Parts: sequence; structure tokens; C-alpha cells
Amino acid sequence: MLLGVIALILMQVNSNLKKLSDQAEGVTLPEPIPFWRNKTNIAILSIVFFVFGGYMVAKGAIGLGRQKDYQPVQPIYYSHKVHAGINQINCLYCHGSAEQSKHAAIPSVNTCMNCHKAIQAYEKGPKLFDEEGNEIDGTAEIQKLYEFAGFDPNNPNKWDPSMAKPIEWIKIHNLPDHVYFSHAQHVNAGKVQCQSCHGEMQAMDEVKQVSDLSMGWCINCHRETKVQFNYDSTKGNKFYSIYEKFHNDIKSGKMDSVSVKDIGGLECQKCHY
Amino acid sequence: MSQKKYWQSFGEVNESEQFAKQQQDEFREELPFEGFDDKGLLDAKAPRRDFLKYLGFSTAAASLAAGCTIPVKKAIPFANRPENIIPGVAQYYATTFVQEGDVVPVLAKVRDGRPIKIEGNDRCGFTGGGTSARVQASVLDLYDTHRLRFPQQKVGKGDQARFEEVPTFEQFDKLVADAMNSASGSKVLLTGTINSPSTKAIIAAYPGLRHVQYDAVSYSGMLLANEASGFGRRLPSYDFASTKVVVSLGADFLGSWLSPVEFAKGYSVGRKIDEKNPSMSKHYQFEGYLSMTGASADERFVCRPSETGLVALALLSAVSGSGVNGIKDAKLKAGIEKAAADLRNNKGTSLVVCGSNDKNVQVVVNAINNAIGAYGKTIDWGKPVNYRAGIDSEFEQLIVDMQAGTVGTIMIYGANPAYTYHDAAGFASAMGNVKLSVSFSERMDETSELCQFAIPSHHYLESWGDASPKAGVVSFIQPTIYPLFKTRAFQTSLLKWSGNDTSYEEYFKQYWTRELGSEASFNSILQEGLQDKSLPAAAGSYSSATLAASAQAITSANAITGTELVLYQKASIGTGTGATNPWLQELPDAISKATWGNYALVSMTMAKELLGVNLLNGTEKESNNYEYYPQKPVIKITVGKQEIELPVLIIPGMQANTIAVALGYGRSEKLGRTAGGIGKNAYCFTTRTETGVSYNTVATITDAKRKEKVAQMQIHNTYEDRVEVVRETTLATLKKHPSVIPDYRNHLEETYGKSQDGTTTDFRKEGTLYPMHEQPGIKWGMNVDMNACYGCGACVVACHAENNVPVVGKSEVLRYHDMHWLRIDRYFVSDANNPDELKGVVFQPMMCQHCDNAPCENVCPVAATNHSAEGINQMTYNRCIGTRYCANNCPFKVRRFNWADYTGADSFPNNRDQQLVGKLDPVVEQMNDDLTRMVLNPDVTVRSRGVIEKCSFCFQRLQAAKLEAKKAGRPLQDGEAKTACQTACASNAIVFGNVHDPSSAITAVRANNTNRSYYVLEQLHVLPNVSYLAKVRNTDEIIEADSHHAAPAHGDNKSDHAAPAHDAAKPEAAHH
Amino acid sequence: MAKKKFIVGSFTDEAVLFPAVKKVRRAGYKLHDVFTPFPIHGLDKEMGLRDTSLHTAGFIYGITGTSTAVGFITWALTIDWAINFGGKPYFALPAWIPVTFELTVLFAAVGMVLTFCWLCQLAPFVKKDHFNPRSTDDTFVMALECTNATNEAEAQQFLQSIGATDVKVEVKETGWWLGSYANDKMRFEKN
Amino acid sequence: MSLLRYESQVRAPLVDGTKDYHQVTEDICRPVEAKPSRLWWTGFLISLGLLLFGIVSVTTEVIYGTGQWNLNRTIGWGWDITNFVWWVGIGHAGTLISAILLLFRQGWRTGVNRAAEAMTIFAVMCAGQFPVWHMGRVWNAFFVFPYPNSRGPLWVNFNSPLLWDVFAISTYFTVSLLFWYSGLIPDLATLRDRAKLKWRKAFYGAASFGWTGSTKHWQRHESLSLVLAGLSTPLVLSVHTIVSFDFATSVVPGWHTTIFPPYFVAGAIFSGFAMVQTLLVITRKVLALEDYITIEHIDVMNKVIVLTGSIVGIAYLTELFMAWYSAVDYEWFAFKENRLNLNSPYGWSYWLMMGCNVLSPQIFWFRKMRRNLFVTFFMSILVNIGMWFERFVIIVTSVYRDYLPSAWSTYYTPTIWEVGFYMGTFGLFFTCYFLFSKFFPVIAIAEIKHILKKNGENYKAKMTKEEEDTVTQFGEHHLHEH
Repeated sequence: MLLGVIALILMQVNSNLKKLSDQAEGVTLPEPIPFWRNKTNIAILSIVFFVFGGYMVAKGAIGLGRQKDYQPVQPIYYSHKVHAGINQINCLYCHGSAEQSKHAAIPSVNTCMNCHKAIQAYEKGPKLFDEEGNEIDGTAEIQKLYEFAGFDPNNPNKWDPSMAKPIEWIKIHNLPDHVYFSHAQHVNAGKVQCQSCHGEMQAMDEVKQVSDLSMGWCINCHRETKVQFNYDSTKGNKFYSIYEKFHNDIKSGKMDSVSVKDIGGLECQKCHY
Repeated sequence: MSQKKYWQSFGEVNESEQFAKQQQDEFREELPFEGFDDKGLLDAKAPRRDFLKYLGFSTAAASLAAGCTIPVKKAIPFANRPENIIPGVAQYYATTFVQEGDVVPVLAKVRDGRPIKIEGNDRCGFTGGGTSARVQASVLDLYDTHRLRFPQQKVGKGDQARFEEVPTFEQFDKLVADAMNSASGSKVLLTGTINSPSTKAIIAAYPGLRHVQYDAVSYSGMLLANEASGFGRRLPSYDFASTKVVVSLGADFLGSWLSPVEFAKGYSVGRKIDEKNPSMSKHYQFEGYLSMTGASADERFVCRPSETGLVALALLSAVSGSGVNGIKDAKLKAGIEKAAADLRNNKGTSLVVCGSNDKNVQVVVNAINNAIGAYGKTIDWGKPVNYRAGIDSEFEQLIVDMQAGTVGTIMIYGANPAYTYHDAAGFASAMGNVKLSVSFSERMDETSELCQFAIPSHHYLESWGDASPKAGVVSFIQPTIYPLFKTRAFQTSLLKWSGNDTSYEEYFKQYWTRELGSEASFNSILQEGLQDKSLPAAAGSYSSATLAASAQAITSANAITGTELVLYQKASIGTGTGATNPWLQELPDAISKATWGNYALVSMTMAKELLGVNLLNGTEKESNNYEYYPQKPVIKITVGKQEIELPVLIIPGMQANTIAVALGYGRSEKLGRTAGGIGKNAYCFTTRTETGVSYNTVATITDAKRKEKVAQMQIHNTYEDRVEVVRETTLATLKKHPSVIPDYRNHLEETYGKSQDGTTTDFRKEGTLYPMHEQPGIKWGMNVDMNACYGCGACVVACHAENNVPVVGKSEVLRYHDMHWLRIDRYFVSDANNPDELKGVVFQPMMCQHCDNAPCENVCPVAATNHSAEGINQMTYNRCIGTRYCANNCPFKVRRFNWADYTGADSFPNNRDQQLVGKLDPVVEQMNDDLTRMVLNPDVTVRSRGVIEKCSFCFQRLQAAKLEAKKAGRPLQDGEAKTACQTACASNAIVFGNVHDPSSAITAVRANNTNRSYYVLEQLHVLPNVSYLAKVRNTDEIIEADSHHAAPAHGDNKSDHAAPAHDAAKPEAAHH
Repeated sequence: MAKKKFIVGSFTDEAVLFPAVKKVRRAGYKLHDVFTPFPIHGLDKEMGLRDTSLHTAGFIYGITGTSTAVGFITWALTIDWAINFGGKPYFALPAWIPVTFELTVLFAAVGMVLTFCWLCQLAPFVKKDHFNPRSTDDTFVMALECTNATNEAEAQQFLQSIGATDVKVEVKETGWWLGSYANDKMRFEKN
Repeated sequence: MSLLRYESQVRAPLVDGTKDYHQVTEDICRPVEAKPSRLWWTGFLISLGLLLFGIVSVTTEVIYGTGQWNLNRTIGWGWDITNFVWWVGIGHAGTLISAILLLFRQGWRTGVNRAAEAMTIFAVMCAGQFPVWHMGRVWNAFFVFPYPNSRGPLWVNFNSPLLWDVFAISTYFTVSLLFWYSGLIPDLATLRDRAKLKWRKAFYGAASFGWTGSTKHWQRHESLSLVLAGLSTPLVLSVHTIVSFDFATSVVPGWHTTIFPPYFVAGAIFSGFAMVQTLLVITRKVLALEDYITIEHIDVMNKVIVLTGSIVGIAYLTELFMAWYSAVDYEWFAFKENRLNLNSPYGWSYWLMMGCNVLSPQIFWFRKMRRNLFVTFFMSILVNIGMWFERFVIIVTSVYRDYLPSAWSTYYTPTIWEVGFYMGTFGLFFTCYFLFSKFFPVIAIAEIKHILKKNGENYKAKMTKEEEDTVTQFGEHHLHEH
């Protein structure tokens, strides 16, 4: 871009000089053409437009189906900041299956009710605001939960958990169907922090998708991340004890660490099958 | 659509009627769905992305194309998560497959509330965790769109008659009760064989109920013969595992006879060879047509089906040392003599089984078994089996009574005489004289159509129950999913109608708590799936009282000279129960490799004489015209007044004047798009003889002078002497020349594997210009023992279920568009001079060989297929653009292309309605029904149209196993990662594991079987990761190395299996 | 753009043209250009034009193609993302020869054509003047540029003397510009 | 060098009739400037109809899937790739005539090169359709290009012959197009300068790139043509070589043959010339260009046909011999049983191929036959049928019975959509050709003028005499040419 601008300036200078020299030579000159009708300029502009347009189209096409920064309005204003940040509730308390299953399932209503049977109002925390800056009444949001749970705060003992209705949250992190992603593999076996992919959840009120979840994004992480290799008998995952070659290479100093790509993390069928 | 309506009413039913029960029912929980907007569970159009990957990988593309917006997806968690269910983690429930008396203890894999796969229960001693194709496919039956969805009542008369829903069970009970009260005459319960102790107790407790058991294919001859021989009207346990010599007189014990899973497991013990001391069991088969069991026989002799009795008698006399009498055919005679000698020499470890339903024949067989000391050894009367209990005469008496009008009420469960009975019309008219008829059938089968009421029973995966396949064994059935439809266990109905208001579930629990003494033991059986008490073996009390009379009856029968027809069951379809299952319909028959329909198997002689198709010694053109076109000549088969027309398939090893037709086809259209109109019903050819229903008869055959297409998945029948592909030999040869295969492999090593300095050889490393890739961790490998493969197809169906392999329908199979990831190649080995003279049959399971130097990988332009460090040939569907180059370049032809939108995973909507070319069968639509799709494995992508797919070594299972090991922080143990085909196999023919693990089973099997182990097309240096063990027939024939072969490599005898004349290749084709 | 004055003469036979060019140069006229309906070998030499270096450019483009191909493929398949295809080594040079060759040719050909168009200032919708439309049919047109020193009448005379017919003085714009031939009046009339 | 350029005096003139430059312009521009004849319209509309049929066929195939064709799990490629290779083969003659004959200074090429080059381009266009539309998911066809992407980035498999094809075909198409069009520019300028109608002026004005005929431009143009010819020569050989690699690098018996590259190239020239013959015999008649595309041209090209036909015949025999001599059972089976054996399902196609490609061209040993238009036309059709079957034989008869007898396929016949696709490419080809013959000069005007003095009839006598006088001088004089 910069080069182009410099070139344009130089061309302008050149043409002015030429004009001067022509005048000096007394060559008859046609009517000067305004720059917007100057066909050279038009041609250059159209090329620039073409290139830039093509770039934008390609960028748009790549972005199709991606939803980075997706932040839908949820049926209940649930603040991760309040729960995970201020109150320091462990992620796995609610998303426990992330350790065991491919899904980090969204907690069921009864999980919410474990605490909210007692915590019936939002009082102590900071003020909450939605995207538009409107203030959110935390207590009213808890009330919404009670509606789903069929819970009457005035009559807590009469609550029948089996009458709860599921809350239809809007799913934010969507992967295409041809991708197999297992939370257990990453969280449990790989010891990857939730925040690595989901961002600083404990600082977010409403959840937003911070990663673009593109294949390139996955692959880059697989290229760089180190596996829980058992470099010695005290550390790491014994699963990797069968990788004799790596153990030898590490001993001999040929290799200093084992990353995901070394154990096949870039292979297609690790995620697509 | 009516279908929708009932889905919605399903929710209502739950609330009103069964609400109380929901609390206890672990499967009742609302499942976590995405995008089900206030409709019923099954109405959700796009349930959980992860669960049903059925939308495939192009959903996003399609919706983007449509609106350029990203659809909002919802994530709906459980309202209350059941404690033991983690979304995304599979649960296994021990239950039992029960069908028509067959019992196979199984584990049902349940993912997010849906059973999606059946595994054998390896705690079961007699099946050893084996399954059959029908067991594997049974999970699909659960989601059959043609199951009855609610209780219903017939209204109108004659042609106007139709079934209408009865809204509640209460109303239904009232209707039935009223009708029962008004119907005079006896109450009859007609069932198939019932081997559930609790059900039997309910029936016994039903006041005034007459229970008649009727088997679609009768074993009454055997039951009666055993009674006559003093054992009682029972069937014994057969111990094939300790049998050294087995003689089968037309018994298809590996495919359809009695309990094939159990027998295949036992049989395989004797078929596996220890190379240090090569020996194996010896199997003689005498039969009229080529059965699946006959295909695995070591020595096979053909006789007319009507001669079975004579053969049995001759065998008896030979075993008793009196020589062979009454057999004219010299070859057959010699065979009997040989078999008798072997039986005699192996007293106590030999066994004779017979498939005949003729009491007299079975009496003679019992005499033989007595003579060879089988009782108490290979035949165990200490553990009689309960697989079949129907007696022909009892059912006949019932019909007589029905005709007479003395039967007021008939309730039918698990029996379908309107289809399977030889006099179906007689049964139908008798039904007309019964005042009240109720069917408990899951489907609107031929008999249910005749009934006034139908109250569908649960599928076994939805039911509680039990089964006692044999004495001392009880196997529990427990539900794995809340009933999909408004169905009720038929036992509950019986209880209710007999005035007992307990549900069967309660009754069952009470019954077993009582029987077992405690709830703890009940729960422990529920946990384990079954209880198997060891009972001492017993010889029973043999009596030869009726032997003389039976022998007399056999010898006095007139010899038949005309054409004989034998009716058989396919391992897939069985008596017809498999016909509604698309996986089973598309499973090729072991012998004919044909799918979707029945046909007449005829001998080459008959084809030549009757149809002018000369495969015996005709021109090559003639045989090509038969082989390369699916249109086969049609014959008209006439037995008495019954006649049907069927296309023929010409196969070797048939008795010259015998044709064979499979039962189970030609079902009613009401059973759905899969079964209806496929093939012809051959039950009309079963006949009643003096001793029972006969499955072979005299028939008149004429050429119908037209052709019909038969959908075969393999058209060429011999392996063209391609020893690099198929290795088969005889036991004697293996003993004499044990190094034929190692010699060939050494030859490759020596010729192509020498290192630069010539000191070491390594074919793998030196056979290429390139350096080898490192495989630092696990390396997967598979071994298939061809000697333990009998072609049953359980693995094939297991593969379908595990990997979401699409069903393509007959029209597409005809176009060679089948999608099977795993196929069982079947090769006939015939005499060089007489192609009809079958010497053996080789079954070779063929799946992706995961070659380390895979030719397919190299040619993919977009890198959609490549190699993993674990030795897996990876196929990335979402990268594939469908050039099919890889499929062309695969020497094993195991890659499958999605020619049309078989799965509904395509970007283009409504593209299964092509009319001009490639019209798809309705079964494809059926498989894409939202209900049917519930069977899909959520861990495996459903492939869209236009991509290649193939065996992945069940990669999802390997990943899951590795993840478990990682979670536990330990190395992967051998046997943790198993493929679906491996677990399905009753005979453990498939071994799979990490070949880098020196202690693994796969390493051991390769190391211990060097004389039989080989890789298919090893000379290509594609380095497959699937090894095979050569097929060995236990005969004395010595196959000498052929002088034509320059290298010892081709150590195989021309005379043994040179290309028969009926193949495209003339013998010179095999000329190396 | 500047306008210039030209003296234009037509020739009907290349046999006449050759000596004419020689004479014009010898006479010291500023030979603007000669427009011919087909390439006439040796005319460029006669006119004193230097050899074109287009082929050298082509060679450079070709080499660029070769190195781009080899460099890119090597980087992509060995450094950026090494994939095992059928047991072939990551650096499978023999298999890359075809693509390398094709890219060499492609770069050379496309580069040369673009260079050709650039040098000759040819492009779609470009309109230029070549004095006599019959110069693309059967006429060889010679244009002399008038400088301050040129005596127009004398030059016209001279051209006629060396065999030119139809000698005229024309004032034309130089350089190239976009435009359409469609708006011109009848460009070709048989005379 | 001089020997190569030596023009025999006994050779008949390449341009008949007494022409001057203007007459040449007139003759060649006439069809372009005149109203299209009824014959043209008929042909054009038929072609357009075929093209529409093809479009319908392809659309059906794309919507409903490749199952609209009768390919199956064993025969993964059938008519699609057969047609692809066939069209690519045809697409070889044009560039060959332009490039190789230009390098060999064969004067006679000028009469036919323009049409042949156009034919090349259209044939390659047709050929390109097949690998594109035969894909199961053609909407993802862009995966074959190694463009930077957000998948990692994930590149392509440069080891795959199919990817080589992508590069070879697209390069070949591009270079052929550039070569053709750069040659066309001066002629388009001629048309521009003759144009009377406004749209013609606009069209040819835009299309001729502002060509003036300046000597400097001619000089660069000559240099460009020569280098492009030099590049095209190995290119044209490489393209069919690479196409043959699709087969030669595979493991399929009958494909895995090292002789394929030269054999394919010879076959390509063979079929390409036959197609040129077919077209020119018609074109010269319809457009009244007998003076420019003379019997002499036909004769020369028939010689090439008999030569390449015989090369192809030797190749057939060689691969047959090698299959036997290699002692690889599978290889020999593919040849002996799948092909030679007339009783095998496709045996007939092998012998049809042999008859059409090897035996029938031998008729061109006779001068009389070479110069007989009817025989030439008939033979050119026959050769193309034969060459189609060559590809069919290679592709289908190899895969339908390869290694595992269990996978041997049922008999393969095309469906209406496979035939329709093929017909559609004929439609595309002839639609393009008709449009080309209507809007572009089918003979290179400038090049004809260039050789007119040397090879025109009225100059011939003079030149012959001159030659007799100073053959060497002649040679030196022409050293500066090209």
C-alpha cells in the first residue's frame, strides 16, 4: 500500500516535470484533463478496487460460518463474572462433565438450585449491565431461574425438583459436525485451562466467543502446546511411557520437549472421523 | 402426517398415564436436545448436534447458502441430570437378545439415552461375547418406522377392514375383557418358543389358558425323536468345543441351526491351529445344497435331501462296524465310510448333528450319537436347551380346534403362522372362526392382520424380561430406553387380563427376588446380565426302542428321482424376522453374496440342462454372459398347486438335482418398505409329511424364459489362483510343507529386501527407495484367521452400526454401489476339471488394510487421505472432493464412494428423488427417517454425498480407549481398544491391537503363526497392517508345489484350484 | 498528452520499403515508426532498432517460477505441515517435478505476455493511432516525426521520391490512452 | 539450420491462386464480415442444443450425485476420465502445430495453425469439464488450489498426479490461450480497421488491444511467439505425459506402465491431427478457404497421422510385450484376459481400438488416399473413435478386473447423463468453434501474408528460380528470419 502511494506521488512528480519540459520545448498541449477523468488514474483505481474488493470477498468467505465475538442474549442474564470471578466457583463445579466427557455440559437446573435455594437475591455484588448499558436486576434474574425450576422461594420445602423445566440457553461455541472435539481430552488429559479457548470467563458478564474456532486456530495450538509427557517418573502422564523414541531423544538431548504435533496432533483423523 | 401426531401424543401419554412410573425410571429423563422447540422428544427436527451427526458436515454450508446467516443453536441441558448419566459418555447395559427362542446375552451401548450398538456379553460362557448378524442388527429394529405405535382395533369387515387406534390401555383392556367374556370357548395363547421362566409362570397362572408354542421352522422332529430315544421332549446342549470330529447331516449349525452363535464359538476352538503341533477338528458335511456350514466343512459330500435318512442309517451301520448299506453313489458311500471311521476313532469326542425335521431320521442320528459315545461328552443332557419347543401336531390340533369353533380367544405373541405355516390359508380361515383374536406383535405382520386387536409389545431393548436358554442359565433383559411408542409388554397384558394388576416389571422383580432368594442377587444378575450355574454333564438315558421302526420307515420310503427343493434360512433373514431390517437385507448371503431377496440356488448341471447356461464346460462368452450381468434366468418352481418364479444363481457344490430357496422373504407390504415385496415367500413349499413339517420336497422346475436381476455384491467366484490374495491349503499339506508361505515371504525378503551390503534382509525397509517413516507410539494392526471365519456377517452388521454405514437399497446394490466398509469375500475352490466339484470355500473378510505405503494416499490431490503415525490410513471426509482416484488405486477395492445422498447429509435438499437414473429404493428414505437416525453413532461423522469413505479401524473406539488410559494416567492395555468387527465375531477370528506392544495378542498371533500368516498382495510392498492366517482344510490331500512357479513363492498346486471353466479366465489365466 | 506533427507515407511493397527506410535514415529524418500488416524480417535492423530483450525477461520469469514452485512446495510439505502420504518421504522431490515444470512455463508465459503488453502498451480498450488503417491490410506506412528542424514540404517530397504514395502531414497525439474505435468515422474505405 | 528451412521446389504451393496481400485479407475476412450462412446457423444451433443437453446432464449429476453415472465401486472412472483424456489428446494438435512446427519452420503450418490452436483451446476447455464435474463435491473443487487458508493452513498433496493434472491442464490452457490470442491480435486489428459497423469497431477495437503494426511491436511479437513456441513444445509434451502419470504412477495392472508418457503423447498427436482434419475438411469447404487450406496441407497432416498411428501401434505391442515379459501375473492378466481376449466382456473394445488406430491409418501410405478428402474425413473420424476406445480400454478394462477377484465389476454401460455430458462437450466445442469461425479469422492473416511470397503460387516460380541460383545465399538471407 505504502509503495503504491509513493509510486503515485513519483508518477505525479514525473508527469509535472514532463509537462514543464514539454512546455519548455514549446510542444502544443491538449486541454489538461481533470484528474478524475485521467484514464491512467481510473485504470489504477479500478485495479486497486479490484484487488481490495477481492481481498474483502475472500475474507468474507472465510468468515462465513464463523462467529467470533458472538454474544447472544441468554434467557437468563447469567454472569460468569459474578459466579466464577467474584465468587470463585470452580468451572468444573457446573461443567463437571468436561473432565469425563466430550461435552462440558451446561449444568442442569438442579445444579443451579443447589446454591440458589439459599441465595435468593443478588445484593452484595457490583452492579450489572447488559450490552446496551441497561442495569440488570440480579434478583429478578434469579427469579427467572425459579420459574424454570418451579421453585417458590416462600415455600422452599415444597419444591419438587422433578418438575423443573430445562432452560434453553443459546449455544455460543459451535463446531461443525465433522469435528470431533472432546473436552475430556483437553481438560483432563491435556490439562488445558478453560480460559485458553473460552477466554477470561471469570471477567465476562455475558459470555462471548473469543476464539474464532477455525481449524487454523486449533492447529496452531496443536503445534505449540506441550503434552503431559512423563519426562521422568514423577511427572506427566504415564500413557506416554510407550513413546520410547522420545524418551531416548530427550535423554540424548535431541529433543527437549514433546508437543502435540509430535504425537500426531496434526493428523486429520485426530479430529475428523 | 399421522406419524407426527403420534409423536406429540406420546408426551401426553406420559403425563397422564405413566407419570407415577417416571420417577423411578432412569430412562424417562428428558434428554438434552438442541433446538427442540416445545415439541415432543422425537419431534425435534435437529436434535443435539453432537448426538445426531446425521445432518452431516454440510449443514452449515446449506444454511449459509440459504440465508447467509448462522442458525441459532440452542443448548438445552437436563432439567435434572440423572446421577449416573454424563452427556456424551456411553453407558452399557447388560440385557438379552431374544427372538423366536434364540437367546444371546448382550450389552447395549447407550449414548445420551439411546441404544446405538449391541455388543456380546462376554461374561456369557456359551456365546463368549459372540453375536450374530441378527443380534447386531436388532438395535435398528428398535427404531423401525413400521413398528406398531399404539394399541389398535380392527373396524369394518372384509376389504373395508382397517385398524384404528385405541386411545388408552384402559380402554383397550376393557374392550378385550368385554370380548373375552362374550367369547365362548377356550382361551389360547399361541407363541413362538418361550424360554422366559417368569413368562412361563404368568402363563401357568392364567386361569384356563391353553399355551401352544409354534416355531416358524420346526424342530419338532428332533424333540419327538429325543423323546422316543428316552431323553424326553427336550433338546440337549452340544459341545462343539470339545468335538474333534463333527458330522453334520444337513444341519446348518453355523448359520441357522438351533444356536449358531454358541456353536460357532465352540466350533472355532477346533478350527484354530496351533502351529507347533498342527491339528484341527474334522468336519464332515452331507447335504443337498451348499450351506454356510457346508462351506466350512473339511470334507463335504452331496446327497439328495430326501436321502438324509438313508445316509444316517448307512452311517449308523458303518459306525457299528457293519459297513455302508443302501447307498448307491460311490463317492457318497466312500464319504460315509470315511466319516464313520473318524467317528469311531474319536469316540467321546465326536458328534453327529442333523438338520432334518423328520423324527425317524433324528432317531437314527441319536442312535449314531449313542454309538459313538457322544452322550455325556459332546452332547450334554445335563444342560438341555430351551431354544425350540414347538411340536407340529400340537399346532395342527389347535387349527383343528379353531376350525371347529371351540377356540373362543386366541392371543398371539412371537408367532406368525399366517406367513410361516405351510397351510397359511388354512390357518387364516381357522382364524375366521375364532371370536376374539389379539396380536402382541411389534409389527403388523401377516398374522396380526388377521387379528381383531393388536397391542404391540415392546422391543427387547425397551423391556424387562428374562430368558433361560438352557438349564442353569438365566439371562436378564432390562430396558435401555423408555418405550418409544405406546406399547406394553405382553406379559403385562396377560397379567391384567388374568385379573392381576401388577405390571410385568414388578412381577418380574418379585419373581426373581423370590426365585433367587434376595434382591441383592437379583441386582447382581442384572448387573452381570446373566447367571450361569455349572451343572454336571449328563449322558441321559438312551433307549433304542424306536430305532428299528424308524429305520424301517426310512428304508421303506420311495426313492425320489425328480428335482428336489430344499428350503433353508439365511443367517441374516432367518425365518423372516430379519426381513424388516435394512442392514440384514443388505447383508450379502455368505454363499451367494446376494442381497435383497431370494433366488433359487441351482447346480451347474441343472443350469446347463434346464436353462442352457453352461458353466460346466461351455464357452467363456457363455459364462461371462451369466457372470457380468445381474440379470439371471428365472425358473418356475411348482410343488403341488403352489408355484413361484425365482431367478437362479448357479453355484458349485449343489447336488445335481437339488435346488435351494431361502425362507423369510416375500413379506407383507404392511411390514414396511424394507420387507414388503422383497423376494418370494417359499414357506408355501414346506410340506406336512407323516413325521412332521418337511423343509425339502419334490418340485417341478421349468424355465420361465425371462430374466430378473439379482443384487450380488460379488460376481466372480474363484480367486483365479492368486495365491498372493488367498492362501488356502490342507492340513496334510501344512504338515508336510509347513513353509510354503514363509518361503514366499522369504523369497520377497531375499529378492527385494536385501540391504546394500547384502548381509541383512528387510523387505519392509529395503523394498523401497525411500526411508521409512517413524511410528514412535502405538501402531495398530489386525489379524484375521480365515480358518475361523464362516461368513456369517456379524462383523459386517456390527461395522454398519458402529460406523453409520449407509444402506443403499437393492437398486443401488445392483449398480455395485454398496457402501460396506467390511465385506466378506467368498471364493469357491473347485476341482480343476469339474467346476461343480467343490473342494472348499474360503471366506476372507476384507476391509481397509491400512497400508503403510498406501497407494490411495499418494494420489489424493487434496490430502484428504494420508497416514497417521499410528499406522492408520486416515480418511478425512470433509476434505474429500470425490475424485475417486483413491478408490481406483486401491488394490483391495475397499474404498466406498457416496454415489447419491444416502444419508441426508448433503448440501442439496430433496436430492433423493432422481427418477431417470439411479432411482433410490424407499429403504434409503426409511433409513433417513428421524426415528431411524436415532441409531446413528454420534461419534462418527455421517458422510455426505460425493465423498469416499472406508474402514477406519473404528478410530472412535481407539480414541476413546486411549482417552480412558490417559485419564487414568497409564499406558494403554492390550484389549482395551477393540474394533466393532472384532467384538462381534463369535469365533474370535479377528485380533486387533498395538503391534508395538510385545505382549499384545496381535503380536502373539503373528509370531505364533508364521506358517500361516501372510499379507494380502504383500509383493506390492504396500505394507498392509492387516495380516491373514491361511485357510486350512483338514484333509489328507497333499498339494505339491507347482513346477510352473519360478519362485517357491507360488507354492500351490494347479490341479487343486485352477480357474474353473465357468470363470472368465481360462486356465491359462492362472498360468504364471 | 502532447501533440506532434508527422509526415506519413505509404508503401505497397516491402521490396520498396527496405531501401526507403535506409534512405530515410541516411537522410537524417526522425523515423517515427513503420507500420506493416505482417512482420517483415530485418526491418527492425534496417530501422536501427535494438534487439528486444523480451526473451531474457522470459527466462527470468521462468526461473522465478521454478524457484517459487520448489521453494513453496518444500516449505509447505516439509516445514509448514509435513504429512505422510503413502509412506513417501516428506521431501519427495521427484514427485514435485511436474508441478515445478508447469509453474516454470506458466510464469514465463504469463510474465512474457504481460511484459509484451506493457512494453507495447497493449491492453483491451486501448486505442491508438497508426495513421493509415490499411497498414493492417496491405500497406506499409512510414511516419516521420517533424522536429523543429524538419522542413515539411521537403520531407514530403523526399518520401514520394523513395516510393511512397499518399504522403500527408498529420498532427497526432502521442502515447496511449483508453478509448473506443467505435466512435470514429469510417476508418477503412477501399480506394 | 538451413537444411531445416530448405524449401523444396517440387513442393506444391501452400496458397493457391494468384493472390496479393489485399486479396488475402479479403478472402479470410469475408466469412467474418459476411452474414452467417444457413449452414452456419444450422450447425451452430445443433451445437447449442448439444451444449444445453450437456448442461442439463451435468446439472443433474451435480444435484443428484455421481450415482447418476453408472460408475461403481470398482470402476471409479469410466466415461468421464475417458472423455477427459480424449479431449486433452485432441487438444494437443493445435499447440503442436503452432509451436513445434514453428520451431521446425514448417511453412505449411500457417494455413492451419489458427484453427488448430483454437481447436486446442476449445478441446482443453471440454477436457477440463470432466475432471471438474466428475468430482463428488464439485463445490469444493477449489480445495485443489494451494491457496492460503484458515485451516492451518492446509496445503494440497503435491505428490498426487491428479494435482499435477490441475497444474498441467491449467498451465496448458493458459499458455495456449496466450499463444493463440497473441497471434490473433494483429489479425483482429485488421478486422478492426476494416470494420464498418459500430459494434464491430468497438468489439474488435477492444479485442485488438490497440495493435498498430509498429515495427518494434512486430519485433517483440516475433520474439514472444518464438519463446512461447519454445515453451509450448515441452509443455505440450508434458501435459499428456502428466495425464499419463495419472495411470502410470498407480498400482492398477494395465495402468502401471512406464511406456505411457511417450505413448500418450504420440496418441495425442495422432488424435489431435485427426480432429484437425475433421474440422478443416469442413471449414475449408464451408468458408471457401480451399486456397489456403490446400490438399497439400491435408496430405502433410495425413502423413503425420500415419506416422503417429504407427508409433501408437508399436506402443500397443510394446506394452503387450512388457506385460508378458515382466512375468507379473496381474499385469499379464490385465492384458491377456481383460483386453486381448475377445471373449472377455470388453475384449471387443480392445480390438476396435486396434482396428481403428493401428490398421486403418495404414491406408495413408497411399498418396492417392492421403489426398482424397472423403477418405481423409472418414479416417479422421475413425481415428478419433479408435483413440476414444484407447482411453476406454486403458481405464475401464484395467480397473474392472484388478487384483481381488471378489471386487470384479459387473458390465459397465454409460447412463444417459454420461452420454449427455460427452455430447455436451461436443456442443461446447462446436459452439465455440462456430463462434470462433464467425468472429475471428480462421487463418492467420499476417502469417499467410508472411509466407505468401515464399509459398504462394505466383511467387513460387520466381522463388524456385532464385533458389536454383543461390541456395546458400537464400539460406543466409533468411538467417535473420525469426
